[in-house]
Amino acid sequence: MQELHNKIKSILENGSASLFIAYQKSREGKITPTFITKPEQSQKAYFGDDCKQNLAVYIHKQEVKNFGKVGIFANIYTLKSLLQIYAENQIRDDYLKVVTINPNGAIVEFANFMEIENYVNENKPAPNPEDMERVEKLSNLSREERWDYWLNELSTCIKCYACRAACPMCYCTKCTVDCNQPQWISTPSHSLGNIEWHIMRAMHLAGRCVECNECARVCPMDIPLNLLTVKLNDTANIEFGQQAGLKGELDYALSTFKVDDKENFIR
Amino acid sequence: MNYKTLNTNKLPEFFEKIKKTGKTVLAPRKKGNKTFFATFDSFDQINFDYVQTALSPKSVLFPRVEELFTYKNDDGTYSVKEPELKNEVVVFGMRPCDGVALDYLCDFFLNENPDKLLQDRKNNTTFISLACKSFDNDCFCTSVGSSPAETLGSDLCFTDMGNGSYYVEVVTDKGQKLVDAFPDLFADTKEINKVEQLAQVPVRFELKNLVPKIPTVFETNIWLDQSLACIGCGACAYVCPTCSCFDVQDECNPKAGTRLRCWDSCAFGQFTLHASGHNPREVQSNRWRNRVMHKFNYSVQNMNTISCVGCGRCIRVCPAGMSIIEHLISVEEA
Amino acid sequence: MSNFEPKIIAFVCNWCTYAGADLAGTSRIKYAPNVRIVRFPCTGRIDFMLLLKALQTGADGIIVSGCHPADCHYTAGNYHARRRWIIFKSLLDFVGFDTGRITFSWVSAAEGAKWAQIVNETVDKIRDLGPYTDYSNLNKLGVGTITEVLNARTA
Amino acid sequence: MSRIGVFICHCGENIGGTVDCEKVAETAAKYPGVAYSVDYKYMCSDPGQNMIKDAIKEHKLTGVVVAACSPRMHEPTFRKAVSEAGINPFLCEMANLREHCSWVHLKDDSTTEKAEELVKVLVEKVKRNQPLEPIKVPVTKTALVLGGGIAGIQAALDIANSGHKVIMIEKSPSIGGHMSQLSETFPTLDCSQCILTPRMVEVAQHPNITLYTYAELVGLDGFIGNFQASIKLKAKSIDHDICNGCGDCIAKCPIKKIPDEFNAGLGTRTAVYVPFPQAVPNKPVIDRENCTYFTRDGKCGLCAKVCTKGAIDYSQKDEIITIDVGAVVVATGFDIKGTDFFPEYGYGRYKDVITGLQFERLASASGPTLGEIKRPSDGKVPQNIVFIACAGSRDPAKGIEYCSKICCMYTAKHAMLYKHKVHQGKASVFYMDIRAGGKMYEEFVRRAIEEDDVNYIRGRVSRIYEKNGKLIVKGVDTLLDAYPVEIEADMVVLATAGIANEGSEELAQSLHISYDQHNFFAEAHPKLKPVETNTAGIMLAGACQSPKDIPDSVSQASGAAVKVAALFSKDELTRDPLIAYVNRCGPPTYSTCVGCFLCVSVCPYLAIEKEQIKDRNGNLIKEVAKINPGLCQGCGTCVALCRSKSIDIYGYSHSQVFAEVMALFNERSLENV
Repeated sequence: MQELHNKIKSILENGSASLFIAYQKSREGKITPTFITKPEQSQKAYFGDDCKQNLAVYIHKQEVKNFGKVGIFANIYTLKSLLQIYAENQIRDDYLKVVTINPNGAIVEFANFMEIENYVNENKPAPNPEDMERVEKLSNLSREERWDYWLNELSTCIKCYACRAACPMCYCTKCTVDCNQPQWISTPSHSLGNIEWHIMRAMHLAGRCVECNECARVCPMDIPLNLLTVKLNDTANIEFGQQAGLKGELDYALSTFKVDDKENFIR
Repeated sequence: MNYKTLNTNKLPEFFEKIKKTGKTVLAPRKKGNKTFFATFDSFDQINFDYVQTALSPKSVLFPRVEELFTYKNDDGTYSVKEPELKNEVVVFGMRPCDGVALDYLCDFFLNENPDKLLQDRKNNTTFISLACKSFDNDCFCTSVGSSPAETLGSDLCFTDMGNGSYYVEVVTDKGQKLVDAFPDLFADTKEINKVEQLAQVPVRFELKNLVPKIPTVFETNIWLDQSLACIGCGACAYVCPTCSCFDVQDECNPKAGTRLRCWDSCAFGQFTLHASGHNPREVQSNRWRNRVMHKFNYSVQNMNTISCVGCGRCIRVCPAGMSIIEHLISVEEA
Repeated sequence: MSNFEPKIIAFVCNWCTYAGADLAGTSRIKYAPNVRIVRFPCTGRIDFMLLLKALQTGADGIIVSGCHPADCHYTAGNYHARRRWIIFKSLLDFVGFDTGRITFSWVSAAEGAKWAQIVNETVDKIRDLGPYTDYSNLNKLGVGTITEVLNARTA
Repeated sequence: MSRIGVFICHCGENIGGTVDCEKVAETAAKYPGVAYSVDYKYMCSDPGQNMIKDAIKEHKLTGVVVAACSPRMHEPTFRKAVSEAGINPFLCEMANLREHCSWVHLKDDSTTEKAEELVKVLVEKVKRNQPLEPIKVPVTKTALVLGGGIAGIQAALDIANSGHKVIMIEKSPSIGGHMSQLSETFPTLDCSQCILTPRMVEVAQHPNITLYTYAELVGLDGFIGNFQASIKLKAKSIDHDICNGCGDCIAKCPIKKIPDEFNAGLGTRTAVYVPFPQAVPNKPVIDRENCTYFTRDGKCGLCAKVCTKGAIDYSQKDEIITIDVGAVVVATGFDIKGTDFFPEYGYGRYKDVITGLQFERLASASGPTLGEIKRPSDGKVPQNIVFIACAGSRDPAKGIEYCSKICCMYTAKHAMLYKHKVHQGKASVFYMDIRAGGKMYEEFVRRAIEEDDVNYIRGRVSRIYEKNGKLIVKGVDTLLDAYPVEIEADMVVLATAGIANEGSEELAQSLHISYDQHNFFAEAHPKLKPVETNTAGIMLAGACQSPKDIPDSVSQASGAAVKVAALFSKDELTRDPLIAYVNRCGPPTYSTCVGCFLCVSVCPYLAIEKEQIKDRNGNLIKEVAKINPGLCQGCGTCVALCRSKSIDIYGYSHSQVFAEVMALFNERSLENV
């Protein structure tokens, strides 16, 4: 931890960032993000396996951008997210200082996204077996059972859009749900509006989701939203061999094609 | 106020009898790890093991989506239909803090220009609170002038006395009517000191210091410091029992349409966004300041009360772990 | 149910399937009148949300049809569409939509007979399946209700 | 509020016989926004069109739906009619009641009901139509011709002769291409250079043609009518303005052992060289890769010493020039597989196994043997020669599954030329099929077989190996029941496959044109657009598209030239405005585009660019997508991909297609609201 504190301190001192985003732990043991602007606050930073929140989401925030150069402490999913949003032209290389702790407990500071790409590919997290099992279990149900399952799960959705807000890949200036000419998505949180929203969200994340599971973690109604994106990521991987968050150059299943893509469902 | 007792094992019978009169009973039910107010088929579906429900009973009076009216176009002839709300409802198991919130909410919607739908729902609904025996780190009702013993806003307040009976405070006429409908279930009693049966929620900040302090820090950086973590979702507002902002949506096709009232949240980037593209609350810290100012200043100015009841829901759901308690303490200390 | 006539919406590209349907017309090939064609420049233009909207307004079946691979007027729109449908279909299946009600096809400008056959087969199939109300009924659920829906028919 | 006019055409009995047109018109009159609705026998007739025009004026219509035949039939007719009545032509839509309804269904209520719904859909669409103007793009009337072979020469001359400027670039020091290397041409056996060189000179002297030899295209930006070509002029090391082409430098150059490209490696050349005596321009260049002045730090310098004009300039540098052009003709030609491609024929180890192109040089009067057929190894005249057709071609196992098209003919020619020069010699040809489609082609092959006594053996050669100074050619004769054939040959000529040039993939990418799996450039349509590419304004000529003989190359070049001339016949291009665009709005958002640029790679036309939005002080506010209206063809793939709906498309806009879909079937959803 001391090494991390020193690293943050030196980054803030040498001017490579004027804000450093990291985790902190409260006395009650609650993990929250912390925004360090002064070198002497560096000891606030904490890191452990309990640091789940995907801090990459803050990179899009205007008030964070206002700080200019920003440093960020990234867990592996945050790294994947940063790589993906870098590929999607949302980050300037020279405006971000990224730091992580490798599996041996050593601090790693990345000079550029090429290094992040190499690191992420060497330390690629395995798919969450629990999620894969749930997806598998749902897939094995009858169609009607799946429909009932999702209808029931989505019935408590209050459209707070925490799933959207917490996702580093949801950074649109204006979300489709906010388009009202025409009104693509029914905005009320009734059954139709909820299912439309979640289908659209999943479609927009297919092949882009880094599987950090933030959407499910932040859902105040505990809806397992990540299963939708995990399922589509799985489809993108199986059908097109594409995985998000592993490349600094754009690699997106839906913006490219192969002449011999699957076609057995087309008459 | 009248006081009654109800044998705890008579509760199922109480609900069955209410249902027989044609009323709908909503009680706490578990879905996953969360507890919701919902209808139930059998008593054992009811969950009694919860500190707080995921959503407040606000949604019974002010649903997250409600129809204001529908219209039809029959070849150029338009007809409008307003909803008729006749369904009578009994809500069981809300916490006393939620009662305080309902009182505020009704004050907000029914003073001056009463909202007909909300008025109808209020008239048709009886709220039974169940006083808290437990609390968690996020509960702070005692800091905002309330407590687990509060009865304001409840029609009936139940306290489990730990002796096989509920102590029932009959707070309103509506509550009285419900009790009177089943005289064989309820026994008369005198006022009892229930406090030692209840959760002892610690006081975290001094409201009387805080309220005058808040407007003085309006122009400071404190809001940015507090809200840098905010990711701009609407969870806090949607779980809040007093948040009353809404948005009106029309859903229509050339032949028919419906006008809906939906919850809105001050945390959204589109909140108060003008058609011109200008937003007076341009960044998240402005919106966060508005939220806190609304709860602890504007509603004091406009309605002579703060509009936070200390239920702690916003803290529990915040994806970024923001705590209104900590933020209010930091304002108090500023 | 015996009087049930399926409502089918067809999303077709302008250059192949629309022209193929024209050819079915000029060839006077008869097919079921249940289908309504909406014209798009290319299958690449077809937004997946439109399929949902069609089900919402009460379509019992959907046909999505464009140029055969390598025939796209715009060279690649159909290839992009194909990928989009693979993903979208996977999602709809996972959520429990009846994706058997969506027919994807390639119908060229020369395949008037194939167009008629696709329509007829789709109509027959949907007629057997009956009206699709799972999704269009959602319009009603939830609005104005005062409780959370807890069916507890969970997996 | 919309005031839509609906015009239902009976098309005689074609629609009226099946659909109750009167009822459709009555129903349509009740749709919200419909101000006028009428049915008529023939809407496309003069009275029908006048009816529409009158109604537009009388009822102040803001949009028109003509429910009649397919829009592919009469959309232009009705759009013209409405514009004559003073409203924008794009405010007229057609409902297809004939091809899509009356002709394919029986006379029935359900057919009329369908007709009503088709009209309803189009009414909802046309309410949301926007007035549009055709896109006008100015045209730069200069053509860029890439490649100075016969195809490029023909295209350049045709364009130049129709009065337009041409820039021709050629990567080697002289134009002429493969044709200049050929000895005689089939089926007439006229001398290749004799017919080609006058054309080469014409190019050099044509006032409308600017020729850059020793030059390469490094990039092409822009779009039809408005390309910007970046061209690298490689340093020739000789000032061609001063050089008089005397050749003294060549004579003195000590580096004489460089394999000669023009002679397909059969001869040698010097480091300062003119590729061949008839080269255009006929002035040398210095090959810096082989000249010791460049490879050994300024050693030598002999040429500079002998040049009386002082034209040698070792300090010359490669230069990049940018030229505005309106159209491009790609005529970069082809290459052939070398003998080293064939393991069974010795991987190019046997000197006397040569390619057809090498044989051309041997047979050519200007070649290394001055036209005598002498074998490379020892200069002896081969007495027994074997030609192998389809060497590489039509061989899916080797990955060249196509037919190289020209080999049958030139192999017959080679055999014939050999027999004409070595009367007593024996010539055999191994072939799979003889493909001699073409004027006088079949007769030519028959002449080789019958008059010149060339031994045609139908079968493939399995192996060639050397034995006692002979090349043993082992094959089979499939016409003799796969009877093994073994020939002791003195020389073997492989008709190796014609293949795409090295680097053609990169060239296609820099031109933004498609190419096939063999890296030949792809035409826009295999039948109806054989000279266009799918990038408007770029044409193909000659063997860069697929192997071709001279007449085919020349025909295609003239075709390409006509396409260019037609393009240049107007000062402006007009195009249908049904194209995509990225939204723009006021500050502080400027555009809802968030600049993820996922759309860039879905665009088949590379029409999506990045645009920087800056404040008055030049500080970057945001980077957003911008669609180049000159390039966009309106497929709308980007529109459906854009997550935030920041891209829309005229004619098939979000609000239009959404309204069309929502207009259908909503009776059922009515019950639900």
